[in-house]
Amino acid sequence: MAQISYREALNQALREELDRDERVFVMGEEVGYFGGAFKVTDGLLAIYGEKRIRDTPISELTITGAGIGAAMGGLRPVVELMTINFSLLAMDQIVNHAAKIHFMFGGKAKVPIVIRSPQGGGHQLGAQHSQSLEAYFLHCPGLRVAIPATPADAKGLLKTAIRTDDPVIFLEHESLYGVKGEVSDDKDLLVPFGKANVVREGKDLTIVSYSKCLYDSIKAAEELENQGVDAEVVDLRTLNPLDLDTIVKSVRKTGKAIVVYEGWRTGGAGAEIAAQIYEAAFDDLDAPVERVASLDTPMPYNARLERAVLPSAGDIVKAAERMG
Amino acid sequence: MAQISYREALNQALREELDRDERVFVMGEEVGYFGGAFKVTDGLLAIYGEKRIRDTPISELTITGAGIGAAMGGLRPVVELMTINFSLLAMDQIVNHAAKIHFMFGGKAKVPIVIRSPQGGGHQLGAQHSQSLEAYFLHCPGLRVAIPATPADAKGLLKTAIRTDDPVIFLEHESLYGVKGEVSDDKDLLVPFGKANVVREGKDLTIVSYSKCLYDSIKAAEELENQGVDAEVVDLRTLNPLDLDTIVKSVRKTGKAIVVYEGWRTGGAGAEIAAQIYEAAFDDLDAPVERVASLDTPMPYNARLERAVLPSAGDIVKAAERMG
Amino acid sequence: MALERDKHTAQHALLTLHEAQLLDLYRRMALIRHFEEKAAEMYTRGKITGFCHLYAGEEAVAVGAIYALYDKDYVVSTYREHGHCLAKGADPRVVMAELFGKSTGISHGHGGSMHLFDQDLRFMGGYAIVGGGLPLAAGLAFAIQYNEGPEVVCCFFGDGALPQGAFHESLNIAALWKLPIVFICENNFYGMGTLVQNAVSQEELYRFAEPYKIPGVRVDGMDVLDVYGATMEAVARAREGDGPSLIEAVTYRFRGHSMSDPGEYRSKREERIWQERDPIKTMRRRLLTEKRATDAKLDEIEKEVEAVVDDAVKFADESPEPSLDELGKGVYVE
Amino acid sequence: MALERDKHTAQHALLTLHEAQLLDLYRRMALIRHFEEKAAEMYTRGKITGFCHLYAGEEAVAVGAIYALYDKDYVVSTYREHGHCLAKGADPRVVMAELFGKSTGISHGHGGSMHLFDQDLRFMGGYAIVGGGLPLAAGLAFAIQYNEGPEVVCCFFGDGALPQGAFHESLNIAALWKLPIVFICENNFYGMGTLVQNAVSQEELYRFAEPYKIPGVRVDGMDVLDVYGATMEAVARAREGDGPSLIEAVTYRFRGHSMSDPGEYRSKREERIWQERDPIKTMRRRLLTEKRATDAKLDEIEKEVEAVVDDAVKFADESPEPSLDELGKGVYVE
Ligand SMILES: Cc1ncc(C[n+]2csc(CCOP(=O)(O)OP(=O)(O)O)c2C)c(N)n1
Ligand SMILES: Cc1ncc(C[n+]2csc(CCOP(=O)(O)OP(=O)(O)O)c2C)c(N)n1
Ligand SMILES: [Mg+2]
Ligand SMILES: [Mg+2]
Repeated sequence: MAQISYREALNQALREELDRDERVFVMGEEVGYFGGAFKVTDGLLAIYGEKRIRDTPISELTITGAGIGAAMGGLRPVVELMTINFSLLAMDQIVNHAAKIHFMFGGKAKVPIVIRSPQGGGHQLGAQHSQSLEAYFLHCPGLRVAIPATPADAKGLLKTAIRTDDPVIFLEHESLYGVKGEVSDDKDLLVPFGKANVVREGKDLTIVSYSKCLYDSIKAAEELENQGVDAEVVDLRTLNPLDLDTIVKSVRKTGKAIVVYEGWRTGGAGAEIAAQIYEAAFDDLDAPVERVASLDTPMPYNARLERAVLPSAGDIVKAAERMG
Repeated sequence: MAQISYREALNQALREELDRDERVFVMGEEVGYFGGAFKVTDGLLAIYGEKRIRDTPISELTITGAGIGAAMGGLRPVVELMTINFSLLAMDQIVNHAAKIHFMFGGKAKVPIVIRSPQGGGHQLGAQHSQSLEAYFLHCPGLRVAIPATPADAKGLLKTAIRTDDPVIFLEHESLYGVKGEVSDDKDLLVPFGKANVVREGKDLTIVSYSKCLYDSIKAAEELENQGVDAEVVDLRTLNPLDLDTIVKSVRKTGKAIVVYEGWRTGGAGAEIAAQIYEAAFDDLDAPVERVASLDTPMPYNARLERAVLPSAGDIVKAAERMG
Repeated sequence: MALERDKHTAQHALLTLHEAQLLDLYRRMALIRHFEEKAAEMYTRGKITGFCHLYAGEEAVAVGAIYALYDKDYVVSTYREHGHCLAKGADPRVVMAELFGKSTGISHGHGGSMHLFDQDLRFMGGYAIVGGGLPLAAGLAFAIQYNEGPEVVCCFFGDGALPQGAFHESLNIAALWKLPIVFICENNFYGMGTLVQNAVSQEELYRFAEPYKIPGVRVDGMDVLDVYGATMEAVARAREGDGPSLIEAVTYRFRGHSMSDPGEYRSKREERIWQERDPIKTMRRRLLTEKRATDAKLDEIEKEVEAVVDDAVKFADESPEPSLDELGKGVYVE
Repeated sequence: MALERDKHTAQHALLTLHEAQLLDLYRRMALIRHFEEKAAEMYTRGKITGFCHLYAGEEAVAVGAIYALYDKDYVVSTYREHGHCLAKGADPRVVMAELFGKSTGISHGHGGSMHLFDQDLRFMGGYAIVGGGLPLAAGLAFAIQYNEGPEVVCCFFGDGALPQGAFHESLNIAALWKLPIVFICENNFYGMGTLVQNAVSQEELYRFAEPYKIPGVRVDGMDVLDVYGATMEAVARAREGDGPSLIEAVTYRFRGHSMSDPGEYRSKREERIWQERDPIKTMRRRLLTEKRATDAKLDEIEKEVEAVVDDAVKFADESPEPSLDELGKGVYVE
C-alpha cells in the first residue's frame, strides 16, 4: 500500500498491464513525448518505446476507429482521447462501430478496447472544454462505462477495463488527477465492474454519486452530520454495469435518495439512476429522489458563474434540507 | 384542410417556408435530384433550383458545420441528415458548436439552423441503421428538439423550427412518412414548441409518448378500453422545451403514468420524463412510472427479433396491467 | 472516361497465371453474379428484407483484388459486400442464410446483407456507415505491423466515401506509419443518385494519394486481370513494409443502389455501354480468344456455380430463425 | 526549412503600399505583441485563468492576411485568436476584458481567451475544437455566395488541424462549390508537443491543395508583406468567383502551446533561430533600410500601443463581472 495520486494510480495500472500483456498498447494525442496532456502516461514512452506508446495526429475519429480495428486484430488498445469533448468527433466509431460489432456480427467479433478520457469542468475552460458526457455512453448498449473517483479505483478499474473483452469507456475527471489515496501495489488486484462502494454508512439519507461529485457528496455528508442527518454515500464506480442492488439496499434503509452528477441535469445519468431507484424501491421512498447536477447551460468562462453552474456540496445539503 | 401524408406535410412546410423567406434553403445528401432518401424533398429542386436545394457530398460533419456557418451568416438552413445514425459523425458540430455558439459568444451570435433527420427501427436495417437518438440531443442545452408524430404536427413544427432563432434538431420517424392525416393549408399556422397534445382523454392512466410510439400508445389505449381502463394519451411533440405542465396535469388526474419511447430503455428520454414526473407529482402517483422502450441491445436484422426488441402496443398493455 | 493506365499489367497477369487460376477467377466472378441475381429474386419474393445492395457488374474488383491476397490477409468492406465476402472464401450457404436472417447465417441473422463477417476467413466485416471501415482497416494494419506479421489489409470503399473525413484521416495515418494496407476505391461513378463529379472536386480519385506521398493508380475495374495486377503490386509493397497504396478501380453497378432504387438518374444508354463491358463476358471473351479455356469448360463452370447458389438458397430457406430466447443477449462478451 | 516561394510578392507589396499603410501593418503587429506580453503577465498574476494561447511570434500571419481583407469580409479562427481578433479591428479593451472574464468582455465573459467573437466586426469566432472552424467558415462562404455578396471568408487554423477529417471535407466542399474562402494554415511546426512531421505524412502542407484542384502556396509567415501579398491574390481570386485557396504560412510561436506549457520539447537553439526572424523586428529593419520609416516614428508607435494595452488592462480590471442573476440564462435566443 502506498499513498499515490489518481494520476499515478492510472500510470501504474498502465505499466502493470503493459508489462503483463504484450498485446496492450497506448495510443493518443501527446501520450508519448509529452507524457499525456494530463501527464497520465508520463514516462511510459521511455520504457515501452514508440511501438507501444504511440503519439497520433489530431484525428479523433480515426484514432478511435484504428483502436477498434487493432482490437479486432487481436491487440488490447488503450486509446486516450485528450478530453471527452473531443470524443464527439469519434461518436460514430464509438456508437456505430465499437458498441455494435460484437452483436451485429453474431458474436464472432470482439472489440477489447479501452477509451480513456478525462472530463469535467471547474478550470475556466469554457463551453467547449468543460463537458461531462457519461450519459451519452450510458445510453448505448454494447459499451461498458467506468468512472472512478479514487486512486485505488482508478487503478483497479483501469486494469479490469484492459482485461475486459468488451469496449470500455473509461472516464476520468480533470480535477481528480492530483487527489491522493491508498493504492495497493498488488499487480493482480482488480476492481470488478458493477460493484458500487458504500464509502460512508448512514441511516437517514442515501447520496448516490460517482467521479468528482463523490467528494462533494462526502463533504455534504459531513456537513449534514452537523445538522444531525446521518447520510450514506454510495460511489457507483461503473455506470454500465450499474450496481442497482447496492443502491436499492441503501435506499430501502434510508427512505431518501439524492443523485449527484456533474453532467447537465436534463437527460443526465442521474435521470436514469433516479428512474431505476423509483422502479425498484418506490414504496420505500419518503420523498422524490433529488437530483443535484450542473445547470442546463453551456459552461461560462467566468469563474464565479462556472462555480455556480457546477453542483456543489452546498447544493447537496440544500437538497437534503428540501427533503426534510 | 386536406388529408395528406407526414411526408407530404413536411414537403409542404418546406415549400411554404422556402416561398416565404428567401434565406431558407435545404441542404443534404440526395435532397435534390433524388428528392431525398425518403422523398421528403421531392420536387423542390425543380421549383427552387440548385442554389436553394443543395445536394452535398457524403460529409456529415461538414454539411452540418456549413449549415451552422451559413446560419451565422444570416441564412436559415434546413440541413437533412439522411438518417440519424449518421448524425453521430456530426456530433462535434451539433454539440460543441451549434449548441454552444449563442451562449459562448455572449449572446451576440445566433444559429438558426434546423437539422432534420429520420430515425427509428422496424425495417430490418440492422444495428447501424435503426437507432433513435433523441436522448443525446435532449442532453444538450442550447438545442431544441422537435419530434412530431402526426402530419399536422410535422408541418406545423417544422415551420416553427425554421422560424426559430435557435438550433433545432427535428426528428422524423422512418415508419411515419406514409401516415396520413388532416393538415391545414394555412401558411401561417405554426405548432408552437413546448405544447404537448392530449390526443386521447382518459381518467385511469396517462400514457406519455411521442413520434411513432404515439400510435402504439393509442392502440394500447384502445385495447385497454376493452379491459375497462380509460387511458389518457399525451403526445409531447417537442422534448426541449418539454411541456411538463400538461404531463403533470394528466398524471395528477390519473395517478399512473407510462412513458413510451423507441430509444434504448437505459438512459433514454423516458428516464428524464419519468424523473420529472416523480419530481413534480410524487404524491399523486399510485405506482412507479412504467417505461416501455426498446431493449438494451443493438438492433438485430432478423425481423422477428427486431419486432421483439421494439416497444409495442402489447408491451404498453402489459405495463398497464403490471400497474394494476 | 479514358483509363490512363495501360493494360500491360493485365496482359502480364494473363501470361503468368496458370489456366486453373484463370478459370478460378472466372468461377469466382460467375459465382458472385449468380449469387446476386438469386439474391435479387429472393428479395422480390420477400425472403430477404431490409437494405440489399448488389454487386453485379463490379465482380472484377473484389475478385481481382482478393486474388492478390493470401488467406491470412484481411479484408474490410462496406454494405455492398456480398462479392468481397464470397471472394474471400465464404460459403455461399451461410452468406445466403444471413440475407435470409437465419441463425445459420454468417452473422447469426443479426447482421443481414450489410453486415457479413467471418473472423476465420479474415473477412472483417461489412459496414453500413459510409467511410466507417477505413479507420478500422488502418487499425487492423496497425495490429499486423505491431505483431511484425506478414499480412496486409485490403480495404474496399466507394467513391461516395472519398469526401468523408475518415478517408483523409485514415490515409494520413496509414501513410505516416507506413501501415500494410491497400485502399481500394470502387469508383462506380455514383453514390446513391449522386454523380462523383458532384461530390468530389477531383474526378481522378487516385490523385488523392499524392499529398500523402503514397502511390495512387487507376485501374480498369471491369478487367479482373488489371485489378489483380495492380493489387499484386500494392500488396507486395505493403508486405515489404513500404506502406499503403490507393487503387481507384473504375467500375459500374449494373443495378440500382439497393433493391429499392430503380436508378432513374442513369440513362439507358450509359447502362448499355457499361453492360457491354461486363467483366464476366470480357473475361470469357479473352479466355476464348487467347485459347486459355473452351466454351464448354466455361459453361460447365456457370452450371456449377448455379447449382452452388441453388443449394445455398435451399440451405438458407430450410435453416431456422434465431430463437426468441436469445433476445437481449449477445450484447457483451462478458 | 527552405521557403520555396520567392519574395517578389513581398517586394511588390513594399513598393506599392503607402507609408501610412506600412506603419499601420507595423502598428498592428506591435499592438498584438504588447497585448500578448501583457496577457502573459496578467495570467501569471491570476487575472486571467483557464487556457490562454498566445500569438507572439506569429503576428505577421494574422496582420498580413487580414490587411488583405475589407471590413465586410469574415474571419474565422481558433483558440489562439487574440491576434486575429485585434487585427480585425477589435478594441483591445473588450478583448482584455474577455480574458479577465468580465461582463464588458467581447463575449460577455462567457467565452474567455479561446472564444472571442464580434458579429459587427465580422470576426466570427475563436473555436477550441481543432479543425472545428473550417466547416463553419465554409458555411459562411456559402452564405456569401448565396447572397451574391462581394465578401470573402478568411479561415485560420494550425498545422495540427490538417489531419482532421474536417480539413478534407471542408476543402472538398469549398472547391466543389467554388466558395469564396481563403484557408490559411499557420504552420508553426507544432501541435502542442507534436512536430508536424509526426502528424502529417507530407511536410509541405500547401501540397494538400492539389487534389482539390485549388491553388496552394507556401509563404513566409514571419514576413507580413509576403503574407499580405499572397492573401491579396487568394482574396482576389475568391472575390472573382474562382473559389478557394490554401495558404500555408510558415511561422513559429515564441511561447509554449499555452500559458501552462513550458515547451520542453523544443530546443533553445531552434527557438533562438526563430527569434532572430521576429516578424516585428524584421519589418522594422526593412522599413528603416528602405527608408520608409524612421526609428523615432517606430518608437512612437511602440509607445502608443503600450499605452493602448495598459488602458485595456485598466479597463478590464475595473469592469464588473457578469451578474449571478444571469445564471442559466442566455442559452437560447427565444
Ligand atoms: C455516413 C453515411 N452517410 C450516408 C449514408 C447513406 N448511404 C448509404 S450508401 C450511400 C452512397 C455511397 O456511395 P459509394 O460510397 O459510392 O458506394 P456504392 O454504393 O456506389 O458502392 C449513402 C449516401 C450512409 N450509409 N452512411
Ligand atoms: C479536436 C481536438 N483535439 C485535441 C485538442 C487539444 N489541442 C488543443 S490545441 C492542440 C494542438 C493544435 O495545434 P495546431 O493546430 O498546430 O495549432 P497551434 O496551437 O500550433 O496554433 C491540441 C491537440 C483540441 N482542442 N481539439
Ligand atoms: Mg459509388
Ligand atoms: Mg501548430
